[in-house]
Amino acid sequence: MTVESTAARKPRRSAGTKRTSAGSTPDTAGAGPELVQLLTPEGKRVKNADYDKYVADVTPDELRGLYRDMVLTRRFDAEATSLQRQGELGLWASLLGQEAAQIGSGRALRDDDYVFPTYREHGVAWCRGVDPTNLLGMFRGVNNGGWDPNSNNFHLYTIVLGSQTLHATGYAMGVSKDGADSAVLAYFGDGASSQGDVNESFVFSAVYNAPVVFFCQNNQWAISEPIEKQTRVPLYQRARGFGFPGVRVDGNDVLACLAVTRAALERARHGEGPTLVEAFTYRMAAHTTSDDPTRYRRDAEREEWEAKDPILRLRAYLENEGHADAAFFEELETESEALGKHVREVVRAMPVPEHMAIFDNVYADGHALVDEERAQFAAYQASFTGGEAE
Amino acid sequence: MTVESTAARKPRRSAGTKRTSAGSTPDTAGAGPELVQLLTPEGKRVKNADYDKYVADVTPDELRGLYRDMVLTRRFDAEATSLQRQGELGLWASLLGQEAAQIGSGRALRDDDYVFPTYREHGVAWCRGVDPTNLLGMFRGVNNGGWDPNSNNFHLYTIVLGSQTLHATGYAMGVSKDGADSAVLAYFGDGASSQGDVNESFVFSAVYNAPVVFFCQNNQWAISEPIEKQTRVPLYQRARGFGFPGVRVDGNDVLACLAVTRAALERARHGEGPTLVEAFTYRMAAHTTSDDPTRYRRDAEREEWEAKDPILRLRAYLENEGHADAAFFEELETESEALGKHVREVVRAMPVPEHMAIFDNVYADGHALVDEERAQFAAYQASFTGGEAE
Amino acid sequence: MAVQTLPLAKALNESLRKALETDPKVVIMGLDVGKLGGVFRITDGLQKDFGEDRVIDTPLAESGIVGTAIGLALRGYRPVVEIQFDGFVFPAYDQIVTQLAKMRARSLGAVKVPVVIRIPYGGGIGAVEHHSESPESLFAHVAGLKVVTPATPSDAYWMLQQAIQSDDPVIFFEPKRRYWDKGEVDTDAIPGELHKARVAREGTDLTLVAYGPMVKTCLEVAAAAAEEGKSLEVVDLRSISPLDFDTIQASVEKTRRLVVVHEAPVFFGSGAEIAARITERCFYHLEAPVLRVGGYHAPYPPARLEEEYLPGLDRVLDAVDRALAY
Amino acid sequence: MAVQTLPLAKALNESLRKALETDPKVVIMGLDVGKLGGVFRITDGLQKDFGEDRVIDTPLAESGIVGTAIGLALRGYRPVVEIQFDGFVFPAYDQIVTQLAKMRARSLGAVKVPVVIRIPYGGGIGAVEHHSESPESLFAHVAGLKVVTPATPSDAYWMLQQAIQSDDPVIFFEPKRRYWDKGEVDTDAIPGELHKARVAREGTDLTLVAYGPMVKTCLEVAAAAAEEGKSLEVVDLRSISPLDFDTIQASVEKTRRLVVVHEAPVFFGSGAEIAARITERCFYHLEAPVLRVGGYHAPYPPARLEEEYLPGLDRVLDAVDRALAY
Ligand SMILES: Cc1ncc(C[n+]2csc(CCOP(=O)(O)OP(=O)(O)O)c2C)c(N)n1
Ligand SMILES: Cc1ncc(C[n+]2csc(CCOP(=O)(O)OP(=O)(O)O)c2C)c(N)n1
Ligand SMILES: [Mg+2]
Ligand SMILES: [Mg+2]
Repeated sequence: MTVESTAARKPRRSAGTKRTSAGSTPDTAGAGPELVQLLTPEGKRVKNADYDKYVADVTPDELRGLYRDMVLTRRFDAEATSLQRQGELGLWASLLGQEAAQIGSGRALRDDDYVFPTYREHGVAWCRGVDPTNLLGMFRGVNNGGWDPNSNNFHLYTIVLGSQTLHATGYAMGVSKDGADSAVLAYFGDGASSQGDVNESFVFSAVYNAPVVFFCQNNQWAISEPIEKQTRVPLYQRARGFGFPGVRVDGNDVLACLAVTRAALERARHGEGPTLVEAFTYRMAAHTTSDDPTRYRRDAEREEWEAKDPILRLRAYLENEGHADAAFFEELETESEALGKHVREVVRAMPVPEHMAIFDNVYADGHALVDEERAQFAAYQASFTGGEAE
Repeated sequence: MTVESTAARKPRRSAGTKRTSAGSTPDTAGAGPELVQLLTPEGKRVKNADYDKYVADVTPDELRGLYRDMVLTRRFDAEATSLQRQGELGLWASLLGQEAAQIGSGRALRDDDYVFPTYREHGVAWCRGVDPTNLLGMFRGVNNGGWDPNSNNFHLYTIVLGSQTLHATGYAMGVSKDGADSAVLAYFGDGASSQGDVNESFVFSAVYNAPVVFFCQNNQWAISEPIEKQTRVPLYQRARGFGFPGVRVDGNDVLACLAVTRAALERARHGEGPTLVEAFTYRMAAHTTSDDPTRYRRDAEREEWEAKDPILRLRAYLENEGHADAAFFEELETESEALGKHVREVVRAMPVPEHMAIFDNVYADGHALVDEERAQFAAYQASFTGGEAE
Repeated sequence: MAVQTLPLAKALNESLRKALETDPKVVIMGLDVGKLGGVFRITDGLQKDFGEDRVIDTPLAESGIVGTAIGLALRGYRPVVEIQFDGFVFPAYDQIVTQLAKMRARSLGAVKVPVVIRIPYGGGIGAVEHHSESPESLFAHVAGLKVVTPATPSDAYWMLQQAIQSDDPVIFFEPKRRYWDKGEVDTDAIPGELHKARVAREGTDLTLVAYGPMVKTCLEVAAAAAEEGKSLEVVDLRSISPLDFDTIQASVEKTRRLVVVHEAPVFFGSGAEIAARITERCFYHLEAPVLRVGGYHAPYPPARLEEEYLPGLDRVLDAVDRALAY
Repeated sequence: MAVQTLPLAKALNESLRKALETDPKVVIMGLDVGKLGGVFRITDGLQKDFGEDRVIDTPLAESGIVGTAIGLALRGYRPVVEIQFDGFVFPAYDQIVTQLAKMRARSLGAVKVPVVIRIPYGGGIGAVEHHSESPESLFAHVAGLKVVTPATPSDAYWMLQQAIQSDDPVIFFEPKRRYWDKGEVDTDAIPGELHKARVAREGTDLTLVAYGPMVKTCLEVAAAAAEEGKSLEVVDLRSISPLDFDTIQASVEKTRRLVVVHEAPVFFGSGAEIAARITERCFYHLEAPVLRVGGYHAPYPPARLEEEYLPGLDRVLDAVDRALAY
């Protein structure tokens, strides 16, 4: 019996796939009925028989909290972008547009859960309580990851695409071995979904029934490559073939992201194994500050997505429901300004590490060659008058 | 909407999966209704609305041909195994039990199609017209692949598991570019299905809609590891999540393998892209002559599968239908003996390559270091009296 | 207009364009090589002019890129693969080492796999982790591969032509921090041999051997040393596998002192192979041991420390002084 | 019974057993390590005694094995990974080089990743392609990894204990053709340092440096040379990263001549690093250049040619004679 993909489209022989407009290829675009959505772009709450129960307990206070998280995250992100423009950072990877996906999933976590991010999960880091200025160290070039992953159960940013999904799976295998009921949340992008490592993590997590949730932010672009270069069916469907469920959620709907991630984490905790969540969203900014999206995508596409903005959507809901008043929004604006100021100040004061730091932490138990090179380096530096190097 | 795997089973938290008997885990064992079968183990022809048409043209003569292919392949294989026992080969990877999967798929090919095998496709090589004694070179240790892939459109054996699925995909992309209507057939095993490369080949072939058929011989074991260590759902289902069809065929039914592979190759030729065929079969022998399966699997399992023998099955059908008489079977026996004798003789006479062959074909355009080392080696060898090396 | 002044990046772009024009079997594959023109714009404009069938944006999987390139090569194509940054070649390492490098020998010469893998490499651009590495040793050790790296726009142009024309797999390392350096490129000149080193500056007191990004640094060192009355010869290797030991030997027989400079870590780096073999060849000529200047045995540091990690003028001069002091 | 005579393979098996007994965080992962006990039976009986939770048959994907081992290590486990054969480590190379090696430095020392990767390596067993390689250089060049290889059953036992106890990632190369060689193992003895070389035989005329499978070969060479009146010292390195240059230097200052022997290709091999550094350290002591004997710059040949490819008694003696002739 032949199993046809649920959304097969007429395939073509040519290697080239032309993308004319977002949403024009129905099978990878997100409009289908499979999309879990609890808040419409206009901020209307829609019922969902499967997922309402996962957010039934969310109080207005918590809703305002989610809103605050998204606003502050966006503010932090904007500040980082502008610090990059001012030369304070070498690079910045903006999360603009992905706040709901990150805050919704991040707020679904328990303290004892563990997160393996990519390089763009500033919102998740925020939810984990990682000091946002810590995220800037690697972008400023003063370190390659400036926090202790175990302080907040938030692993270091991983740049080699997909690698972290295997670490997450192994960590989750360890959680099982320990008999704990924590869960692990692994982030990756639509581009990274093509990597062997991501698919191997699906194999391992399924075979060991590991308590891991894979959270794919399909922001529809991998630098200049549209999602059609990675898959011809919706990504959430990938999971089924590995033997676990996949679900597509509106990645600009913070409530839906919270609900779907909670459900998946619960499955994991209860020994029901992995889930793949595909958060259908959009990268509103350039890939990084080094990127020039005008070379490969239309402004119109971005505009379409502006109408689906995750923050405006929740604001509309809060206002419609009378859950937030003007004072709330004003206070938040003040808090936001203060955060921006704080970030600027901390970054500008960030010390350049000692030169000798090159030799630190290469090994835990030491290494003769590192010791030798450290000594040579010290002697070399001392050979300059005043001890200053080239 | 959550997409449940079609055959989810109650997952367990523990990393250990106990395998008590073949067929006890309904979702990876092959008995389900999804299995394409045209000949029962007893040799009865069963109707199949989807696939009958692909073998409607098979004449009794061709059926006898398939039978002959399987018998001679098995004989060749047995001869190789015994040559290994006699010390003439360093190793042998037997295909015992997989004759139908290989002959059925191999005979579905056109001359201009191209095959990328693993290290066990002796039956496919036979179909391609590769001199079987050529297959023995690498197992005798006189070369690493002793045939010109382009003579028979049969690539070299590939040992690093899964690598060849990407070569096949790339080759198929080239076929598309050339505007040819050839197809490519890539073999791999149940174990190899876990490799990143195999999954990446699914990504690439889907995105480029490449004319490639993936033929997975699920012989249920990867050395000592049962299929449950690779997947918890049937392997053919993997394809769907990548956007192309998967089909499970009775790998011990040569007619079904022929039909299913023909259908898949036809899709490829017509620009409909890749297909994954999972041939559900069984590795009757040890993994290789170095392996000791008594350490990890029960004799009873093997016995169950003996009842499904691919050769006996076709023989029963031929006899039931009156398509073959005693003379046919006798002649085949004689031919079989002759093949065995030929293989023995050729192998024993296989020359050990010249020592200098070490330096041959490392590069197409030469390399100064290789030239230097070759010269040094020659001088060194010449330094011994009579020119004989250590 | 055969002679033009071009930045190294543009010379590569022109070279690719010429290859696409000349040989219909040449295809370019990689991440973002299409509309974006690659993150360094080396493939800028090529997809527009040659189409999506010849300049191919691939799924995001390096093993898949190289593996399918091998398949295309087996079908008769000449794929030129772009790896986005040095640190991202490793997912493809298995395909490169076990398949690409060995397939010709495995087939006893029956097949060829003319795949070029272009890798922007090296540091000095203030990048984040994995974007500044020099992994050439890890390819040079592997038989079946050729490893080259240009130092000038002219070499970039010609060496890439030759690499694409070669029937062997070539790992083509591009000195990314020199992409914007300009030089004259004569697209009609008859090129030298791909694997032959070049004496970039003549001298008598000591030989500096370098390649890729460090050639410029060594030329600056030689200029600085000249002011102090020291005459340094600078050899630009161009090729790391094979290494042109004859040219190095000829230089060292003249200067009697050798310092090898590269960005890659010294330990098990190119300098080790050069030191070992030149010491064997020139044992009675050398007045000093061959000294090596390169990266430390530590992960490439964060950008704000890279100037300390990379061989710079002073560190090379220090080694020169030490060698001369013997 | 602290002292036993064991084959090297069994010494490793006992060492793993002891590690599983001593530290509940030790887990063994790999292909066929369970019921089969691994293709070389190094894990024989361990799953039976310690269960499927501690001795884990994994899906067939090396990147997955190493990647999940890293995750387990981050959770506090000490995974000991078996790679089935040398040639199959490459799919895991990216995880090893970009993640395992760099994670501690990346975290500024906040995390440790104590993963041991056991790799049966080297030739001489008449195997098919990819089963006889010596890729140690490809790991030694990478900062953050330690690379060791025992030559005797006793070292196999102790070095594996120490590797598992180390908080650093260790690539543990096992000389597969010596698996069946027997030797005394004292499981109570106080072990030496993991990264300290051992003088396996004293001599005065020339130093042979070797490791893993070549130590036995060099001891045979020394015995043969002794009959000709030449006194060779044999140094067993044990560790390739770090390299114990002090022990080599001390030996060379005495013997004034050095030959390095390994199975791996000479080009960019360990011998290059040793030659370069020892020449620098012992420039005025050396009477001859450091000579290297190893594999050729060619893919590992088919089994019937491996005796010609591998350094054997005569080839090493030839190098010894050449070194002594200076
Ligand atoms: C193995 C690897 N190859 C290439 C890159 C370079 N690179 C960095 S981000 C990126 C695109 C990633 O796209 P996606 O996974 O969709 O994540 P997004 O950036 O959209 O969040 C690429 C190609 C990398 N980091 N790692
Ligand atoms: C990358 C890699 N890892 C390990 C091996 C060793 N090995 C050879 S065959 C085999 C089992 C393969 O199982 P499967 O894919 O099911 O094919 P089968 O042998 O059953 O035909 C293993 C582990 C290998 N050849 N390549
Ligand atoms: Mg993306
Ligand atoms: Mg199998």
